[in-house]
Amino acid sequence: MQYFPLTDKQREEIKKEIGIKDIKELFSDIPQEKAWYSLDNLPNALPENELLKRFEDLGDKNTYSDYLSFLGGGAYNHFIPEVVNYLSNRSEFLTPYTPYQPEVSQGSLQAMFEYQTMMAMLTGMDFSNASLYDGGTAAIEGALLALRKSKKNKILVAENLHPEYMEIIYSYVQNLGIEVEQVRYNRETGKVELDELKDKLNSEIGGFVFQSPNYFGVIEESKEISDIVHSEKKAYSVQVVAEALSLPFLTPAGDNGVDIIVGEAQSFGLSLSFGGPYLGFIAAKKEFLRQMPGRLVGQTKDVDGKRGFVLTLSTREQHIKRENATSNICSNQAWCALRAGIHLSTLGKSGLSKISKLNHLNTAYFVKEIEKFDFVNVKYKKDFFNEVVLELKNDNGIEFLEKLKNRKIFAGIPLKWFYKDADNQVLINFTEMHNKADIDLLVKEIGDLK
Amino acid sequence: MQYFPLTDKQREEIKKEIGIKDIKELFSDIPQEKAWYSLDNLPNALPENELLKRFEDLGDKNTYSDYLSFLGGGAYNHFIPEVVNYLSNRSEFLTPYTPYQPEVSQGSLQAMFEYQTMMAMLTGMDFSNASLYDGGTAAIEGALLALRKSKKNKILVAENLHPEYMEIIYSYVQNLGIEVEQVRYNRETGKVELDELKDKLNSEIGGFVFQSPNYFGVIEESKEISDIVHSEKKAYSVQVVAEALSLPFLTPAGDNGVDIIVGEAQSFGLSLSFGGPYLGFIAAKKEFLRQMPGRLVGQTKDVDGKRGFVLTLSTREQHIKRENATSNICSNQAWCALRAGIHLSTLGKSGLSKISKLNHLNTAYFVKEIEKFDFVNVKYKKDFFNEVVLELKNDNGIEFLEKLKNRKIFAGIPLKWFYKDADNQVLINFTEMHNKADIDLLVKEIGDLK
Amino acid sequence: MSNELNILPELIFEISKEGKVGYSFRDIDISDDLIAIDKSKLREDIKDFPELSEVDVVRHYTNVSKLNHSVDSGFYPLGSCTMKYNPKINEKIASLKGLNTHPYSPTDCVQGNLEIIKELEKWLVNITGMHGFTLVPAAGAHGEFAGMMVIRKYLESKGDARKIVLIPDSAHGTNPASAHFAGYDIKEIPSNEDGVLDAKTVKEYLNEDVAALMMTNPNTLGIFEKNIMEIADLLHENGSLLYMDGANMNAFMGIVKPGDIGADVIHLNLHKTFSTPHGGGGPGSGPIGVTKELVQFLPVPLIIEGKDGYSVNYFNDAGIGRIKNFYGNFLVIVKALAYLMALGKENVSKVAEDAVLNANYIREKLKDVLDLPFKSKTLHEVIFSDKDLPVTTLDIAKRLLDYGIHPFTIYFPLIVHGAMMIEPTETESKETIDAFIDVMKKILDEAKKDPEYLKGAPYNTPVRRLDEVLAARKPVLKWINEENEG
Amino acid sequence: MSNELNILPELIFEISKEGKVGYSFRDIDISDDLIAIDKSKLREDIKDFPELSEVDVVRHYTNVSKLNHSVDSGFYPLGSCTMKYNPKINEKIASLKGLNTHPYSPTDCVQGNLEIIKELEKWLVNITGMHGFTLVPAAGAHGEFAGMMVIRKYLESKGDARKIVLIPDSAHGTNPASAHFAGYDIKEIPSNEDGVLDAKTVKEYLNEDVAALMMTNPNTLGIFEKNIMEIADLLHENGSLLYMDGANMNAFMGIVKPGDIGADVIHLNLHKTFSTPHGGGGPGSGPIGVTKELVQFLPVPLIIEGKDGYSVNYFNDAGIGRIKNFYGNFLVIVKALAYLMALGKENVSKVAEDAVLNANYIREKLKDVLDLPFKSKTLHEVIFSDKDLPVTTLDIAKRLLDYGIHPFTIYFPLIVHGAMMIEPTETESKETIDAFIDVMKKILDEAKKDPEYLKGAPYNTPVRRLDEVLAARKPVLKWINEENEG
Ligand SMILES: Cc1ncc(COP(=O)(O)O)c(C=O)c1O
Ligand SMILES: Cc1ncc(COP(=O)(O)O)c(C=O)c1O
Repeated sequence: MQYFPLTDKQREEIKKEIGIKDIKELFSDIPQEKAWYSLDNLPNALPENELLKRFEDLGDKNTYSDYLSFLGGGAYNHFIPEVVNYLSNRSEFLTPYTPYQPEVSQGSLQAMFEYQTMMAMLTGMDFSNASLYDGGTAAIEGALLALRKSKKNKILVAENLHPEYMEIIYSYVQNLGIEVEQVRYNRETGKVELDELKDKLNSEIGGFVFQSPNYFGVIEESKEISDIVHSEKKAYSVQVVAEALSLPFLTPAGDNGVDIIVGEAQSFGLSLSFGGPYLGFIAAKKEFLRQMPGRLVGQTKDVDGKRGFVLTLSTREQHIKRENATSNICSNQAWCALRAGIHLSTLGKSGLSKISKLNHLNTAYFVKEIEKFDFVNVKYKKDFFNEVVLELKNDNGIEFLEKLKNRKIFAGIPLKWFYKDADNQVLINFTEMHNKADIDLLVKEIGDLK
Repeated sequence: MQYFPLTDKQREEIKKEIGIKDIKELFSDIPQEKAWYSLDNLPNALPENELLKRFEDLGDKNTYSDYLSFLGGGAYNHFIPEVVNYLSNRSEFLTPYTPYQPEVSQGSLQAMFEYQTMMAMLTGMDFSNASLYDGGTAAIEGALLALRKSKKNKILVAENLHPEYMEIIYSYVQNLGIEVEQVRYNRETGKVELDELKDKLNSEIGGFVFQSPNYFGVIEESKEISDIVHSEKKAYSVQVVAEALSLPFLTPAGDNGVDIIVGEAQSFGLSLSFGGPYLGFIAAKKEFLRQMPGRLVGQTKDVDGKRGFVLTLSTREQHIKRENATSNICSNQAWCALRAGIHLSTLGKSGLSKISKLNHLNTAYFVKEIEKFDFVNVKYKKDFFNEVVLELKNDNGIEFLEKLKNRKIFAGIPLKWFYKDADNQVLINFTEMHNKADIDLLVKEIGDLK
Repeated sequence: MSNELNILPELIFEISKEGKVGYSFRDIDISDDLIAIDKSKLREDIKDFPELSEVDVVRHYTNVSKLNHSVDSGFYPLGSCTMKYNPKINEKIASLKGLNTHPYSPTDCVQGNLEIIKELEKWLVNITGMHGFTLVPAAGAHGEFAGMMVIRKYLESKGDARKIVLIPDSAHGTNPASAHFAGYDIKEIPSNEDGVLDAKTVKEYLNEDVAALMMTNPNTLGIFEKNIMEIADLLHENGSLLYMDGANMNAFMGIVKPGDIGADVIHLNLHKTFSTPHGGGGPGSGPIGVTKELVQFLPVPLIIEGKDGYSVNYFNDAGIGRIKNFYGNFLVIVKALAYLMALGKENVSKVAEDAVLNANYIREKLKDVLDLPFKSKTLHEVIFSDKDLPVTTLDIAKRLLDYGIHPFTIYFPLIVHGAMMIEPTETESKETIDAFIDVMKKILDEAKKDPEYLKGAPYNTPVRRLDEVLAARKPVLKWINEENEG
Repeated sequence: MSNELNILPELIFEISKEGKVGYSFRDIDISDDLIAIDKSKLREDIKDFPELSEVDVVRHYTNVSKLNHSVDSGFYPLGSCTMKYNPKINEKIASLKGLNTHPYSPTDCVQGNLEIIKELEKWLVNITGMHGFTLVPAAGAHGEFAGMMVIRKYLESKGDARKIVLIPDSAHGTNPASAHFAGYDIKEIPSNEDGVLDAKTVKEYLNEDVAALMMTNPNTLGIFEKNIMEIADLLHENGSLLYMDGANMNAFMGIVKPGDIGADVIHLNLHKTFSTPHGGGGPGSGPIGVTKELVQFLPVPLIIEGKDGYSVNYFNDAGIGRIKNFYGNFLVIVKALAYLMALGKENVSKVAEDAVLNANYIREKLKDVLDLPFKSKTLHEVIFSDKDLPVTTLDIAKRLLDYGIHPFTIYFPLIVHGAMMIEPTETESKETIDAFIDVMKKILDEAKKDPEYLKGAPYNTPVRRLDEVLAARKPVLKWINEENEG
């Protein structure tokens, strides 16, 4: 077996050195009556070529490869330049630990500092951390950050937040004495009911968590929302973004007065990978610095005056503050953030603008083309980014999607999964990976279903 | 386009610096009446994702992926540990030039020195060069080396040398005043007719080029052959090896008295790749040093006394000796030799022994199993390595293979392609990539053809 | 490649140049007229964002990467981190196109991926003796949180949520933090002079408010908590549960099953014990295993193996709910399964044996030159302290950098003054370990002869000691374009 | 990572340890009894052969690789070598499983691969204006050999093989060597004071024994052979042919077609002009293109495009026969085609334009501080000499290493004393080139102030100046196990 560099002879030499005869002596503290079991239900070692074959076969069991897919809903199929794979797989980036020894970790640290800067630029915020687990956990971290800062324990959450993120928030708060109240969305526009937000806001509320573009793909009125929230003292607006590629296209959260922005940055150089690893991000205004969860990389100088980078402000973190830490997060998604940094650098200013715009235009093209059918209807026709809700007049969403699946199209996500009143609605995503022909085909196949 | 780092603005700046208005001014020495053509017949730039898709589609046009293959004949499907890909693709190894500046090329140089050492060990010779193009060109380089050393211009070549290598030898010598004469092989044993070799050998002959294992997979009597050749003064035995994986299994050429060994080392870590790039090797006794073709890496010291490596003995080479060089080769197959070095290090002593033995045993297993059919016959039943010739009693080779191809098996190579008297013979190769079930299936399908 | 001026790579923003393009993508063939968003919502320009060509990006990240030490370049005996070699075939497998599916693909179209998850669950169940697993948690701390939530849910289901979790003073900081986020108050419990928990002490701390004890085993001193079964009995008698932090499972996997010695909940770190690369800080994966009684409280989604293949249960009212999107860090799961399948059942215990052998070898060889604060038997790691040395643990760590060796973990656990926590793992050769021992002795010699010199170390790294106080006092967390500022 | 002792990696043999195993493969399930070879022919043991575990191999080659400078780490202006950036997508494409077929697969099962070959032939035909191409040659020199063989075959077919090939004094060494192996005698022909061939001079050298002139264009001074059409006419009138060494095609591809200005045969270096990585010395690919009259003499195999797809012609009695196994260095061909398809017809000439622009920029910026031996216009490279400098070209080259820059080609072509042959290529940014210019000026300053210091350069490389004389005088071409020797 190639993963054990000790030879039997060396094992004997070592045993002799440490004065034991039998390896079991080293484990004598372990309850012997329970020890030295065997693993009968498991398979024997597989040699490398058979191992590879086995996983190739498992891949073949995922029968989808030639399907046209319009699945989104928090996980998006975007173009990833090959340099992202090539560079991130350098073992210098892939195989070190967290940069605890900065003198030999400037590679990771500089890449993280650059990532933090790019995220701050994209969100228009004062600073970003070095990553969180994913979009869903970032949402709750954002909510908790607002509450810590406000020193309150009640928070408003928009009903049209990604349903999984919503579930995660409810899971996390269940034992923390935090109250969550939902603010409904308008059934016509798909956007948060601002009146209801105003109504529900009061001095006990520490913040409002809303998603934009929201789960239906619709861009919220972030500025108005923030203004409303700020009408209450020590209440903060927390914007969630599940589709980070919207950032280069839309007015930055910072300009809209948002206090904290969190979300999922899978769209920046991470493949779909059945849902992970992805990349949670969080960025905020300066005043949240000391309450920020997760790692931060900061710039400093070495003894010779050279610029260098270190993990900093760690007095917020669990290894120092233990139960009083701002979060329990330790290992984060550093390598995913590295990939995001490479991806963003490669696309660059113009590439990001172009590709995010193409996402919108493809979606807009679909909206235009599908108009010709009267048995389906795009529900929110304005201010969508790259996703729309399609309402079906004579079909239920799950059956509709099943029919298209039989035509080798994954046409979207049935909203019924998450919303009781959305039996006949499906969520459809368009990215730059679709061309006109793909969209035309989808429209045609939908037309054929009539 | 991502491959042009100059911006238009910078282009203008540079033009200004060098005092031109129009880029065409720089090309004014070029006959203007012929210049500035357009490439109308060619396609426009493809963006990266479409480029990848295009080649994936081309791969799909190679319809073979689930076929069982027993094709060999100088190109073999062997196990390649993933570390070979991973390490050889490090850009430090992939993107430098020939190590002309040794101070910043110790990586390439050390790897080549290690490769040379391993090849010398495997062949049992005094030294190896740093690579040649492939097995076929190595064969002619070996022949020419023998002739240079002998100062003669006639050479004997075994009839059962790889037919492509034979063709290459004839092509190369056509204008060099070198005479080539063939020595027949024995139709019973598949080996060189030693009596004919003795007969044809005379003082005008500079050497004898033979292959072992030969084209039919049969191991020659290298020692006897060398003894016979050496009975003539200044005549050298040149062993060709098309299947380098035989080296770890068989008595080394050096021990058999062979003077020069050349061949194809594709089996050491290079994928089939439709025939290239592969790896030509050449190793020889000490006395051939000054006549060796190609690059040599040698050990030396730097000014501080540290060990280091350099390209050496280059006074043999074209950039110094020009038309009097020992060969015209300049760029060689350095990266393939690097891969071979990594591959050989990973398999190591025990892995090489085990895998080469398994090649032989799989072949032997086939020979045993196929015995039960009387309408086919293994022609040379002794001293094969991992290839055998199957003789068909009622079929012609091409039709036989076509029938098996219809059963999704590439069963081998029709010898008719190369030998007039071999209409009913096919060459079948077995490697460690086959398991018993594969061989059983082949036998069964052959049986079904009856 | 070092160069005359030893200049570090600039920041990517500093090499950016207006108008450069590093990607290629087809032109847009749809008219801007279709834009369906209010102009006011659209962004103008991403100010100062990098503009580079492909070659610029490649050179930048290639040269930046060279500033890192990594497992692939040398010894990395970072205690508590199990920095073992990461097999290359696993990277290849994780990149297979066939596995790269959308998480919302119809279940019947992702049977291969669901099988991968279920297979790894089986391996972990068999190795740990727990009844069921979830692979959803994104890292160890996330697993701890999930595990403590499960415990709470279980106790609540019995009508008695309780308030307190006991945590030894040597525990990793994530333990108290995670328990806290599950809504518990933490009570620290001391270990004895042998570095382990006494059953007697535990008993003293137990009362009807104690929900659980979080025990790391082997603990962060590398010592097996030998009273674990007795302690588990005490806990169970008290209606409390035993949470085992299994981040150190490399010490005894295949040798004893935590489920057999009293653990009710355990988390594992796939990015440690199961050899997935750490990527400079993540992604990890922190599956949790639980006993039969607790299985129903695991987070969703749950993968169900049925006659017609695998299905997914997205909702489970009894459970703690959802704690992460989708199915966890799937590609990390893939790599861990590939690792285990390559290992095979016959080699699981060999991992622990060699890891412990190597650690004890280091202990033996350095115990005469370094202070050993605890004399108990240690398993996969060994802890020394800087007691009686003319220099500090930090100085030694920094000096190791000059010799191309990554230092051990320093100043953890907090209960050892000047701790040096050395974990070699089973993937290190005796040659490497011997070389490390030699260097350590050499450094201790240097320390005696010229302690001042060591305080200046490192000397041969891309940067030298960094001013961490400055970084924290005047935080600079992003690059600022000084041209704009001026 | 540098370390205190600055120790270089040991040789792989020196870290080998008996009994280590670095691979995994299934056990053999067939009895040794079946061995069908005489015992006497079987090998015992491969003495001293490496025995390592996977982690040893990975660390060894990782650390060895770090001793290299490469295109991905910095500027590499090696004249005559066109060290341009190698796009990463091409590596991905070359690794596609679908392309990895056996060369003897039935033709109908490799239509994709044959299409790739034919497609690249088409690109090259269109770019060069030649009538037909073969992609078989493994490198430039191999292409030259094939090209000269074709010329000879053609002349023979007209009953007049001739004896002599004219080659300019500035030519690359492969030219005379290749012509020699095609059976020709070489006659060197001088270039004029402008660095190019005069038609008049050529005329003087022409007689009925002259088979061809081998002309590198632009020549190795980077100068376009502006008399090429006149010279071609003279040759053709004399019944001789014009062979063009196209290794420098980066200078004018897309701008003029060699076939339009008189070339009868041309070879291209895919590993230069078409961006395939050089791999530390190869593999390359050196296709040759020929005029209509010569097509029938090309080597086999020939790919034929027909109505029903592609077929292969393995035999062609008229031609020069076979010069290499199979279809050439196929994966290099794949990368070159991917490069061209990414470039697109609209960008082919832009390559040359930017390459020439960059070279002329360097020329402009350094011409006042370095001697320019030829004043003629230069295209993609510029040559300076060390005339009037207090140090030599070698010293400057070695000093560049200290600044992390790979030196230019030195002492070539031989006709320039102390040549510095600088070729930046189009894939270098202005920033990189400006930095190079600054460093060059700095070094020239250093040379003035302290020439002795430069003679000691490099100072910051893994090894310093190496004793090449020692290497050649006492050749050590392999590692020797001294334990065995003693
Ligand atoms: C003992 C112990 N517990 C928990 C953790 C936390 O794991 P993670 O970093 O994956 O969240 C660690 C990792 O540092 C650890 O060593
Ligand atoms: C002008 C010229 N001709 C021919 C060659 C030979 O090419 P190769 O090294 O590919 O054989 C070279 C490469 O160095 C060259 O620069």
